[in-house]
Amino acid sequence: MADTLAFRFHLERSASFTLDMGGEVPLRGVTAVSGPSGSGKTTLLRALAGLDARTGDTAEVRFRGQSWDGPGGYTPPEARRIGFVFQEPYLFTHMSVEQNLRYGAKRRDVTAIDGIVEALDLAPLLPRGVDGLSGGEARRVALGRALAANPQVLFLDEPLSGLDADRKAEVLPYLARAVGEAQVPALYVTHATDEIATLADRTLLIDKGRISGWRAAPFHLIAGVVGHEGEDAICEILTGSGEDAAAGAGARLRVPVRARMGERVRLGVPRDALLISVAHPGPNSALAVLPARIAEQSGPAGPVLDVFGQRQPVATVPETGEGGRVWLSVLRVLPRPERDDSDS
Amino acid sequence: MADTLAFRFHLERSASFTLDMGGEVPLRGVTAVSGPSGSGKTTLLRALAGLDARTGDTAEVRFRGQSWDGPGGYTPPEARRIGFVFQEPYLFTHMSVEQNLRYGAKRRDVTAIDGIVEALDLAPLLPRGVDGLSGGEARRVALGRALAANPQVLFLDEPLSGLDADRKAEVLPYLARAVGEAQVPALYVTHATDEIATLADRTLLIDKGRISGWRAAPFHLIAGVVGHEGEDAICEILTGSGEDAAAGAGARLRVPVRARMGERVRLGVPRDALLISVAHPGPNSALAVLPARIAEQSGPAGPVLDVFGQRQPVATVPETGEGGRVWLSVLRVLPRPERDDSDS
Amino acid sequence: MSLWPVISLTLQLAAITTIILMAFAIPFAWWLARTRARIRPLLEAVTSLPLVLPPTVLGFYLLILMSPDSPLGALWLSATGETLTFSFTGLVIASLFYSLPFAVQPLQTAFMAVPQTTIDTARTLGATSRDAFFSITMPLARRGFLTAAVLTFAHTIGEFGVILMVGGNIPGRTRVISIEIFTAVETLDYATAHVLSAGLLVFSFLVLTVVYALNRNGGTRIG
Amino acid sequence: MSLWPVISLTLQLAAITTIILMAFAIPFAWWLARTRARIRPLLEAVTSLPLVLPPTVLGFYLLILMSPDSPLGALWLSATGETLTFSFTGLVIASLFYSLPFAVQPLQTAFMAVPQTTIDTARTLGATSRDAFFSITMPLARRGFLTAAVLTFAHTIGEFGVILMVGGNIPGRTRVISIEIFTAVETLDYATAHVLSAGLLVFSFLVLTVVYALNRNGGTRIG
Amino acid sequence: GEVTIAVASNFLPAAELLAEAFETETDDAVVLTHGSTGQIFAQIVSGAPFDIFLAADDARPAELAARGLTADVRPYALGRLVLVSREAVTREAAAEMVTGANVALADPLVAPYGLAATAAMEGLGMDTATFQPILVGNVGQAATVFRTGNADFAFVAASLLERLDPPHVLDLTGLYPEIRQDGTLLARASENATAAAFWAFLGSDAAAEIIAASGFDLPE
Ligand SMILES: Nc1ncnc2c1ncn2[C@@H]1O[C@H](COP(=O)(O)OP(=O)(O)OP(=O)(O)O)[C@@H](O)[C@H]1O
Ligand SMILES: Nc1ncnc2c1ncn2[C@@H]1O[C@H](COP(=O)(O)OP(=O)(O)OP(=O)(O)O)[C@@H](O)[C@H]1O
Ligand code: MOO
Ligand SMILES: [Mg+2]
Ligand SMILES: [Mg+2]
Repeated sequence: MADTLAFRFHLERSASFTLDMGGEVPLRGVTAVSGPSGSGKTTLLRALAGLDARTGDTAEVRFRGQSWDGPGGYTPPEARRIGFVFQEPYLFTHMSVEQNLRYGAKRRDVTAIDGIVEALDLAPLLPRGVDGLSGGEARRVALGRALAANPQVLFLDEPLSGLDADRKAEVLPYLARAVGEAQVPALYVTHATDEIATLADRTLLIDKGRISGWRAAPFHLIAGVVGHEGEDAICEILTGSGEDAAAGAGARLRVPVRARMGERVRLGVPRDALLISVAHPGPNSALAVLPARIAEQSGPAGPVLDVFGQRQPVATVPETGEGGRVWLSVLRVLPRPERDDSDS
Repeated sequence: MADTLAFRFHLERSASFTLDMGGEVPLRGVTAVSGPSGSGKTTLLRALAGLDARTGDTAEVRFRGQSWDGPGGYTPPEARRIGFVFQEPYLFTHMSVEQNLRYGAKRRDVTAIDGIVEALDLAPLLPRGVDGLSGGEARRVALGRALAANPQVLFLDEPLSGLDADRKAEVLPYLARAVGEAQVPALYVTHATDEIATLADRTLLIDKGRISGWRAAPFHLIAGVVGHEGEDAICEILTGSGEDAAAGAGARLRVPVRARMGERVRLGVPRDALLISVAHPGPNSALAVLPARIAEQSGPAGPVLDVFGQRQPVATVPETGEGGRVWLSVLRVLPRPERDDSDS
Repeated sequence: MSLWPVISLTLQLAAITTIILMAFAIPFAWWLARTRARIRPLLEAVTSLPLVLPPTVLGFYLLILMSPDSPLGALWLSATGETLTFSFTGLVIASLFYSLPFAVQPLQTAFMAVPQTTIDTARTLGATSRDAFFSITMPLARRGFLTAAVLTFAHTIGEFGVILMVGGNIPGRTRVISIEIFTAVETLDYATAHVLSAGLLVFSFLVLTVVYALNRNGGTRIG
Repeated sequence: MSLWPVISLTLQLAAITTIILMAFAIPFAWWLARTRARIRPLLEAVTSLPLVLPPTVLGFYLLILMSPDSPLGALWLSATGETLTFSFTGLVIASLFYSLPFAVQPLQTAFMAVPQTTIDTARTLGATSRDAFFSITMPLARRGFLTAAVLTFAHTIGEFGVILMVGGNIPGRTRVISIEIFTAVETLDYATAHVLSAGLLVFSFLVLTVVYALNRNGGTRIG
Repeated sequence: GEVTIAVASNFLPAAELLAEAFETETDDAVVLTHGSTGQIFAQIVSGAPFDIFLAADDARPAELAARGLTADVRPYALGRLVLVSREAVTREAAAEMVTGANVALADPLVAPYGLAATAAMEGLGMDTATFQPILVGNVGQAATVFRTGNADFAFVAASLLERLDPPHVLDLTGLYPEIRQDGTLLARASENATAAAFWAFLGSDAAAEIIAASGFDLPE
């Protein structure tokens, strides 16, 4: 029984748009779904959830070997246990915020929603009606409502758009924990490169209703928490990856993340926040300057760097000989607490 | 007659939220409005537009000396000529995309909407109904509809959220041109630091219904277009600012922006994309390495750098003596074509 | 017996009643849908009241209200030289009363479903509140308009208790088709009753089908 | 003359009619609101037809339809030993017919205004389509439920033409308050007519006001 | 026992008195239902559970007899038509006064009193071909129209005079053909002893007295 979500669709939505794709998404971590506006991301998620079937559509969906749609049998949307956060909040206007949050929970026999309420800072909103909620408040409620329903997989359609930077910085690690610790895999539609850098284990690229490619996880480093300073954690880059990771050569970063001592943290480095120098750049304002090595000048998926034994893709590398030494100035990292069997 | 939008509000929205503020916004360029979710940004814009007045509310609004609300007289929303892009698209579901676009235009005697259609890439959507539109498509239509109504001021509530990076990169300069060339000032609510870096001439900070501060334009450099390479423009940083700007010390950048030769371009540099080194960092992957000088180690609004005579604020500077030389590695710039009388 | 005057009168009555009632009910229902006034439930209740009185009884009270002895009737008499009762005008007034709930309530329901935010958007795009009502609210609430108009029109065609009482079955002036069918049934002229009823049904069915079919392609957004 | 049996019968008839009609109209209106079937405008038209026939005439045809000589009436007679006409059951059936449009149309209007996306959201949260109907659609469409129930209930109380024809005005069995008032007017017993009408109006007004006031705090989202 | 009697509306007040008298005399119960003659006819044809039908004309009972639905048919009263008015009116002046004024009468097509009224109008010298009166459903409605001030004249049944209490009444005896109100004992009541008893009581002197006092003439 493959631990995947396999699908094949042919959905004619209009004369100019047909969703026509097949694929298999591993049910581990976060699969980002990316593509231009109107490329079919929302259509794909809705189809996987079993919404909007029409005559003429053909669909086949298998979740962990169980048939959700197609010749193998049909599972109605409510039985698929998907936590779906739509692009718009779609709150239930006849209910209070708390009733909204409990709607799915009640139906899946979940009683404790305190963790979610706290993580999304929803407590002051609970008794209110949803009518006067601000844009960001409504989005957080929608996110909390989906998470509270104890899903076995998350479908998130731009769940953090409309949230301010501080709020995002709070919610992202929470989502990462949900995906990591509770082992709930996610399909995550987003246009924000930060969110992909933080969360994505892989990216599914869509264009004009077809799959246009897959991309591996963007540049990130695995580190271990070795101390705390105020609200932040002190992380040390691990050497190598996987179970046998050893501590890096003393490279430490101060990272704004709540994590336990010894816990592993994935530090995503957005493309714009990584400067590669041929010589040591000297003292500068970067978070850290790390030694690295060019592992592949031009691999099949572009150049690859080796940082303390962790091999990571980058967009371009400066001209040096193969195996040449480079220095990485890391201007910003996006932390994601990692589950222990992580393979990334 | 002050060229400002002056206001004073006391609006009780609920037991826990009151918008209670007064201020004056210059009607030049873009005033970003920023603050946590639920701080009152949307409430402020709606109040300025004259929507939702209730008994008990007090309001006074003057636009370029003309009374919009308060003892000096009342101007109804439709007569204020505001181009309002709401947080949600709120398209007219009984109309086609084209009818939506023309709704405001017709009422303000605008007949040509081709420029907007082209800039927002709306042509393929025109004959469609709005029901099947994707999230990003709907937002573009909402933006186009507001722009087509020939506004004298723009109120934009997260107008680009939900747009993919490529699309954003297309729309941002268009907005910048609208604000710059057509001289339409804007109030621009956004959580995206990129958008602030690109567009904002100043930022109004809001918290819990009150004004919590003002911030000057974030780090940016004024450059002139000296050539083209493919789709990109080659920009040269100007020395000093204002009318008498002279060419910089040969510092040139290749920037993805459509601009005419000789035109001035403002290059926003996001905080994360600026690395300050004490020594020359050597060859690296940055877009450009620029010499700079620490003009103020700790001014009233934080440290200030001097780059080719342009003084710009930064978050922190490394430890060197006063007037110390530093080097800036610029990893990314966000271009905005500039009107010629720019004062920034 | 030529039926044409009867049919023409019936259609005129139904059409005029529907037009006048919609003209009144539209602003009234709109106000009811948006107001936060305390008095709203009272007015909503009053609006439904014409329903609970049997038509003949409603007709009886309208007779009293519109009689030449009453202020209203006297005014009308002195102004026009005719009595209000047993005139076409009297019929219209009576029809307005008994069809009021069918016009107001579906409109109110439909208006309540039009989001204020959409109207606000139209205002910022240069529409006066009046313009926004016609260009936004009305089309969005059109299912309610349809329901209100159909119920009012059909009910005016079918009602005869009030009409007979207030109008008095005067050929060319107040004799409508429902009374004609009623007469046929009462006089055991079942053949005529069947023909007239079948004709009315078929005609109404065709008109209604066309009306609903035209409305079909629009319909409130459901996706 | 004790009025209690008459009042009690009236309320029973109105209540039972409303309950049965809502039970039928809710799924039917829901289906009409969502279907894309070609037949929809036809069914919508048929639903409105009971309105265009005068009540007495509608009663006449129902009398024929339900008489012991008809298949339906004969079946009922052999099953229960009683005739369908001139029985309470017959009244209920007749009331169902003539109040049908008032139940279906406001419900359909309200259902059409409930966004499919909201229902989809409920489905992904674990609600079956049935559960979503009760927990989401019904509360969101409650203004339509209110309108449908009020119009049906009130109209059943006020109608008497059909009832008189099909029920035969038998005390304790088919005599309802509207007939009682009608009789009073017809026999010039105006004092009784005034008292009964006033009582009915005041009672209805109070009930309706309470119903509307209770509904007030909810109301479809308007902002 | 119990008897169900369907009564034409114009006879209802009299029927109530008869029922009262019968009930005190016999211990049996009388259930009265009323409506227009045409409506009751249609109901009887459709199997209405009526034992006796007191019609406002002789046509419907005859039609029922022709269909074999009756056990017995006979006249029980003769209707009396009067003209009520606000100002005193004589037979001689009637034509002039009434023509052009608001006159209410029951629709002759539906109601026997209406037919009689048409005859009376001709007898009074009015031109019914050109003159347009107000036609309503039955004499009760004609009376209501007069009473509420909406008509200056109305042709009504004498049986309504007590309740109507009009300012002026013009007797029209002899100006209209006899308004024969036939009653019938329905075939379905053949087993009902109470029905038979009431049918007999209707022909008694006691009943005749009540009928006459109610504003009807008595058949021979
Ligand atoms: N009608 C109302 N009733 C009750 N509370 C309201 C109402 N309107 C606004 N509020 C509250 O006022 C606060 C400000 O709302 P507003 O929409 O202005 O926030 P915002 O700054 O735009 O936030 P966001 O970035 O999330 O859109 C919120 O806490 C909101 O819940
Ligand atoms: N019911 C429909 N009728 C017509 N066209 C439709 C329908 N549903 C979707 N489409 C079209 O299909 C395309 C894909 O839409 P979809 O919502 O999946 O895009 P998306 O990738 O989610 O885009 P975005 O990032 O803007 O949300 C769009 O061009 C849209 O207009
Ligand atoms: O009893 Mo009638 O129908 O008024 O002649
Ligand atoms: Mg989408
Ligand atoms: Mg907001």
